[in-house]
Amino acid sequence: MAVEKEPLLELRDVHAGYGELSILKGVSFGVGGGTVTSVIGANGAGKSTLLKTIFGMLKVREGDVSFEGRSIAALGTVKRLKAGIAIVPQGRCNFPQMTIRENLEMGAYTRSDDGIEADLQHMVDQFPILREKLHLLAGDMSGGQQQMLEMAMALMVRPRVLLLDEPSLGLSPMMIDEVFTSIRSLAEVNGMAIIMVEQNAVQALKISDLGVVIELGRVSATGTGPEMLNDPDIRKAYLGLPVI
Amino acid sequence: MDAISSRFMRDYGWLLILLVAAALVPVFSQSNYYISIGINALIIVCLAVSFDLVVGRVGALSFAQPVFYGFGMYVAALLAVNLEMGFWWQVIAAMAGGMLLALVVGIPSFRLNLHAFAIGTLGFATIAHLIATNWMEVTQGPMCVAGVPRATIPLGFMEIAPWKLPQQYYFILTIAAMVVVASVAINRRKLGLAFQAVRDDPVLAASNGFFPTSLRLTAFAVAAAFSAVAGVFAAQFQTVVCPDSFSTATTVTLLIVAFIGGRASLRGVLTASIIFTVLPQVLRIADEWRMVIFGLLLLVIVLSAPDGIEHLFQRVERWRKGRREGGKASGVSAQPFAADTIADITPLGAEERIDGGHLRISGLSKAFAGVKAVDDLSLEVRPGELVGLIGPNGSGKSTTLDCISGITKPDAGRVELDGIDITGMSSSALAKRGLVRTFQSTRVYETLTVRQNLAVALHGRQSIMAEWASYLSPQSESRSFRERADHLIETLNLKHVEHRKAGELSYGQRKLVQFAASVISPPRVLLLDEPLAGVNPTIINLFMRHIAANHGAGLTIILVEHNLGVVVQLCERLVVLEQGRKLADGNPHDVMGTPSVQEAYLGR
Amino acid sequence: MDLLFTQLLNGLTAGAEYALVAAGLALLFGILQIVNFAHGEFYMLAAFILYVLLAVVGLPYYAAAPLTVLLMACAGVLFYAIVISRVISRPWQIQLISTLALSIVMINLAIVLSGPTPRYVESPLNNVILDLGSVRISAQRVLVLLGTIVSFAALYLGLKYTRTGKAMRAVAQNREAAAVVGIGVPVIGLVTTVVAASFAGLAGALIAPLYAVGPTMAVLVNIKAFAAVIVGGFGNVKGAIVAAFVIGLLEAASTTLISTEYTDAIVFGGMILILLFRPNGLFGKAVRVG
Amino acid sequence: MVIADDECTPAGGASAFRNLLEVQQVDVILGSGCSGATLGGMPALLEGAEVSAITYGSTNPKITSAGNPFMWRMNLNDATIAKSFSQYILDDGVKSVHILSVNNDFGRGAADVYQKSLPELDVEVKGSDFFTTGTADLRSMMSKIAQGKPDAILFFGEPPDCALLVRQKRELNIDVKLFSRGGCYTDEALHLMGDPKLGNGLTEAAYWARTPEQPMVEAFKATYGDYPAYNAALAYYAMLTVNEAVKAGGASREGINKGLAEVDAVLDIGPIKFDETRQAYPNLFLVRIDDGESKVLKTVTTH
Repeated sequence: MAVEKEPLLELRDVHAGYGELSILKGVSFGVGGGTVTSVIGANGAGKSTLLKTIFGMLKVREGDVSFEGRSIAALGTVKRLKAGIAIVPQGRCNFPQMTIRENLEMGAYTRSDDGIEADLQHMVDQFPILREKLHLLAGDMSGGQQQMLEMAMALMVRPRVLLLDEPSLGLSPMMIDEVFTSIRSLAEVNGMAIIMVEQNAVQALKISDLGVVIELGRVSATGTGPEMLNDPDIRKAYLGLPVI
Repeated sequence: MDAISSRFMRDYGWLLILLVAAALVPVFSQSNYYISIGINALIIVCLAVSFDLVVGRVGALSFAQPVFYGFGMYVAALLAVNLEMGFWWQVIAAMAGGMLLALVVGIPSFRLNLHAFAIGTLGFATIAHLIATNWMEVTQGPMCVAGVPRATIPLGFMEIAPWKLPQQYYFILTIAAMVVVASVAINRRKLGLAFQAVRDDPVLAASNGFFPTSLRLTAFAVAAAFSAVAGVFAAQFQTVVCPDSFSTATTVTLLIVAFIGGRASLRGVLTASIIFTVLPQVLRIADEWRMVIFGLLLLVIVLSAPDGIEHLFQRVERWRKGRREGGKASGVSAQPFAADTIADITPLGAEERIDGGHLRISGLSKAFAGVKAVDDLSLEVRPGELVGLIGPNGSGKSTTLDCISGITKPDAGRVELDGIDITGMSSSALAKRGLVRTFQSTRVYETLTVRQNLAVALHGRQSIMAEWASYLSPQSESRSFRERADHLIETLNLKHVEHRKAGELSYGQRKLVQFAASVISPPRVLLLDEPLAGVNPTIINLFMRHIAANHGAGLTIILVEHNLGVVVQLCERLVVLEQGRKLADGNPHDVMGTPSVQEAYLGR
Repeated sequence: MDLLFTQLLNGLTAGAEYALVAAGLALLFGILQIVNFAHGEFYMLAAFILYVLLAVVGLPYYAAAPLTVLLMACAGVLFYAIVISRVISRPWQIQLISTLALSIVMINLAIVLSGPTPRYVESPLNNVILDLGSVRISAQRVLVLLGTIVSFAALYLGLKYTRTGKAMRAVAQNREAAAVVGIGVPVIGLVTTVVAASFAGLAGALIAPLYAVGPTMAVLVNIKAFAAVIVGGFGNVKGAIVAAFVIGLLEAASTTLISTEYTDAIVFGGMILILLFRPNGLFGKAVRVG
Repeated sequence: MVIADDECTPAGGASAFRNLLEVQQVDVILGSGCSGATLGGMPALLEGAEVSAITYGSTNPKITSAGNPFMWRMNLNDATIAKSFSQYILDDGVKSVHILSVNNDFGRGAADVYQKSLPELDVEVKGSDFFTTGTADLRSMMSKIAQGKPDAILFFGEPPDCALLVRQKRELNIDVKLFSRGGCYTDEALHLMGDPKLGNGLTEAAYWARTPEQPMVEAFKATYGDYPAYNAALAYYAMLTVNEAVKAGGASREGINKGLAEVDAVLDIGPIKFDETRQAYPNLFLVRIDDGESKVLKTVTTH
């Protein structure tokens, strides 16, 4: 779990929101390659907004987001994708009337190199459940399988930073274990920085290098996974666990 | 007394001012031209307000509104010319006939989904126009019914003879004012909330016990009656009725007025009605460029103020309020929440003991596109039982709930509630019988506040008689509702957002609202579809206490949930599904120990 | 028997015209979920462009027709820049009013600039009448039929196999997901608008010589095209073409067998019936609720 | 001179009339050309302005039968035309006709009259079909009509509809005589036929056609570069009629109305003298398309 000195992605005093609504009011933290970060907080604290802001779906109103040392606050989503930031948002985010194969190809939409087919094969190796259904429509698959597909689609751009919004939502326990295992290995093997928002905070923190607590649009605490899991205040307020 | 009158002025003051201003028009202008423009504007007001009732309030784009207007015109013209019938008969025939016609058009049209509804009503409008054009014997077709007399209006103690335009003007003004007041009244009563609920989410409304089609038909029929009455007056005013009197031009004006006004906004619609009837007349100075400029202005208005006139009003209001309060910003971010500070969770007045329903499912099957989602499933849930329904993704849990709650019709099998066959009953009817569900995809009424979400849910759950009897009562909260709502809102950490629109809330907060709405009125059977997914762990504890409390009060509950810790802790019985079939059924300990369950579900 | 064949052919050729007009509507509706009330006026504009190229500039028909399509593609760019780009993520009410306003402007501008009386456009194929034994048909109508089939085949293949076509389908199916994989929704909006306008151009170039060019030439055709788009399955391009032919045949059948005055009533009655039995249209997919 | 748009609807006619009367303060209204708009506007004349309106194109019989003392009609009514035209059709050797008509007050009104006047002369009416103006494709209707094998089609409709009829008749190779009302002989219709010779043999009964007896026609062409459309020509003669009325009664509103009752002039289109229903009876023009050109067969006096 070596953390690079220079963070891969860094947020400095980020403000963002919708219309007249201000959601993020100064969020700062940095993540390095090969690490998993869990963002936790109450419902409505601004966690999803944070991911959308990093991906560029929402404008940074104040502060700065930098990637590999350069500011990306002014870039649009397409440029950020090409730079290597991908997202799997909450809710269904695939093309229901296309086959799995087409969906994966669409995942690589911003790429024009000839490594796409190889990566596609690599994906189905990594997510074997997709292999047998390559020619079925995405909309006909179960929720968990679609969740896998969406993660695979995001990986098709070979991201350096992967943003996951509630990857375990609605999954059965077996699937959750599988998803968390893949997340950990993606970070370790591919050297990605993964930032995920999870309500299933205990399990998420167990595989995380860094935990970030968002409260009222600001970072109220950070720490390593184990630190978080043992912090009595966090256990009580966010994890729903008894205080040791 | 003072408080009441000041509230009245706040709510209706602007309407009164508008009414007085409108009443003064003929005093300042004796010109028949300007008065006739005023009459046209008032007729459009009547039509636009009724159009808004259908399009804005219940959210169904209807192209049939001019049909009812034309129907009213023809009824008045034909009754007056052929049968020499008096004014009140014309009004009664137009209203009754208009409502009947609305049912004839509405019953098939509302079976269509909302896009198709637009084309369906367009079809009916075309058919109506063709009948007016071609049924020569009655309507005289394109030859028009001419010479419609301006009727005298007997009021019992006196007769009014509005044969001159200013008198006509005041007459139509009275009608327009009545239509507007009726619309305001509907909006401020419980009926208005129910309309809004049906517009926001008909599926949720049905599962709350409303019959969305009946409500839509009600709005449609009331709007038809308004329009038909406007037609009676228009016939008297124009004295000639032709098939083209209710053609596309009327529809275009109505669309513009309703959408530029801002949906379901009375003041927006009124303002737009006046602007868009006066504007084409003002543009007469432009001669042949008139309609070009009209179109261009319209385009500029839409593109520069796309949120409509209502939005401008709101901005002005916010600006004024902001000046008063010195600009207090607000956010929706949630407070961290200490669950153990909540002392007591009671299900809706703890003294009540609920008589839980007895659910028996036998041989249930349902396939989508050839894939069996539920396959010959039989399951009995005894009164007061809390059953956990678990299984891998895609194993048919949600489909089973859909089949039980009347959202989907099963292909085969039978569902019984307390010995009565409820297979294929609508979710509205089932909700009335006390069978309530929540949705995995989380449904709330997005434009209603959290409290209103709860109030609507409570309203729909009453018996049909009580539901319809109380539609015209004000929206004020009853004491028993306030107690229950306060308790739920307090204990689900929703206090700080209780007056926010549900559409502004985060995913997890919506889950909480949805749950609160499902238990605001004690159900007998409660089906919970992944209520905990995406909910903060601290809230999960609360949720568990809520579920346990409801269970303790005697409810029959089926809980679909992936959070095994919760399920095992709460449920006395677990049912595991796989590929639409029952894999295991028994107490949690035994079920979790079954090797096949471990393999299929837990992956250990 | 003769009458049957004649009316069958009449129905088919009328259907082809509806289909050509419906194509652009279906594209904008299916991919961008925008109901374009001005689409009929685009067809009218194309017909006027053809008229100007033929009668004023003096080009031969075979040069003027493709040029019309090209110019309409440019008009599509303008349309996107002025209207569509501003309303693309607005509620449908705003989209509807903005295109309605554009339609009012275009019709009335045409009336002011060219007068309400229509004009004749000459195509050399107009006066070539093909005698097929029991039925006769003008070569221009055959061209319309062929143009419909070829352009629809091209559209279908383009949507199915090209990168841009796939991106268009992606935007149609899930706009948020499209943004997430890096499809520039504005670019796809532009492409879709241009293709839709080009189809209006093709419709104008092929159909106008059969009739006359005038400000209100599109009104009646457009209503039928709308019905076709809805009944075909809410923007499903394949469905729209089938529904357009159904409407054409239904009209011919009703004219022959039932009543000329009530033909439109029968057509719309039929549409309502179809929608009652297939609520998502002929080719629409049922969407699960729960 | 002021122009007001009547939108061709009753409501539009009413507001256009009131605008002219009260805002523009005109002394006489020429129009409307649309029956619906005329009917809608007529009541406004009774609201005290005492202004007269002269229509030269509205055919609806209710315009004169309403008894409105300010509403005058210069164009012939259908009954008068039908008397002469039906006789002409019979004399042309026609035993049966099928009526194909635009579905508006003009077409419906005309069809109504000929459905009575032709059988009186023992000409069989095999059927009547009505189409919406602007319907592009008349082939289905014509295919059906051809099946009944009438000697002639009697067509009521505007020039563009007529041009389509002629072109599609050729496309379907339907060989029947054509008689028409509504503008088949106009330059507009001939132009829209593409090849004007397609119209050869068609006979139309018209309110107005170009004849050498009308010096206005050539003068108009010299000024504007084109021959006048028939409604423009009729508006010109309506203007002359107003002039006659002013001479008789003076230039005031009241004077024009009184003067119109006294007009007894012979204009280039025939005598203008209003009867007690305020209807005038100018000449009827029978026009035939011959070798791609409209030629006036004869002008018929009607009163």
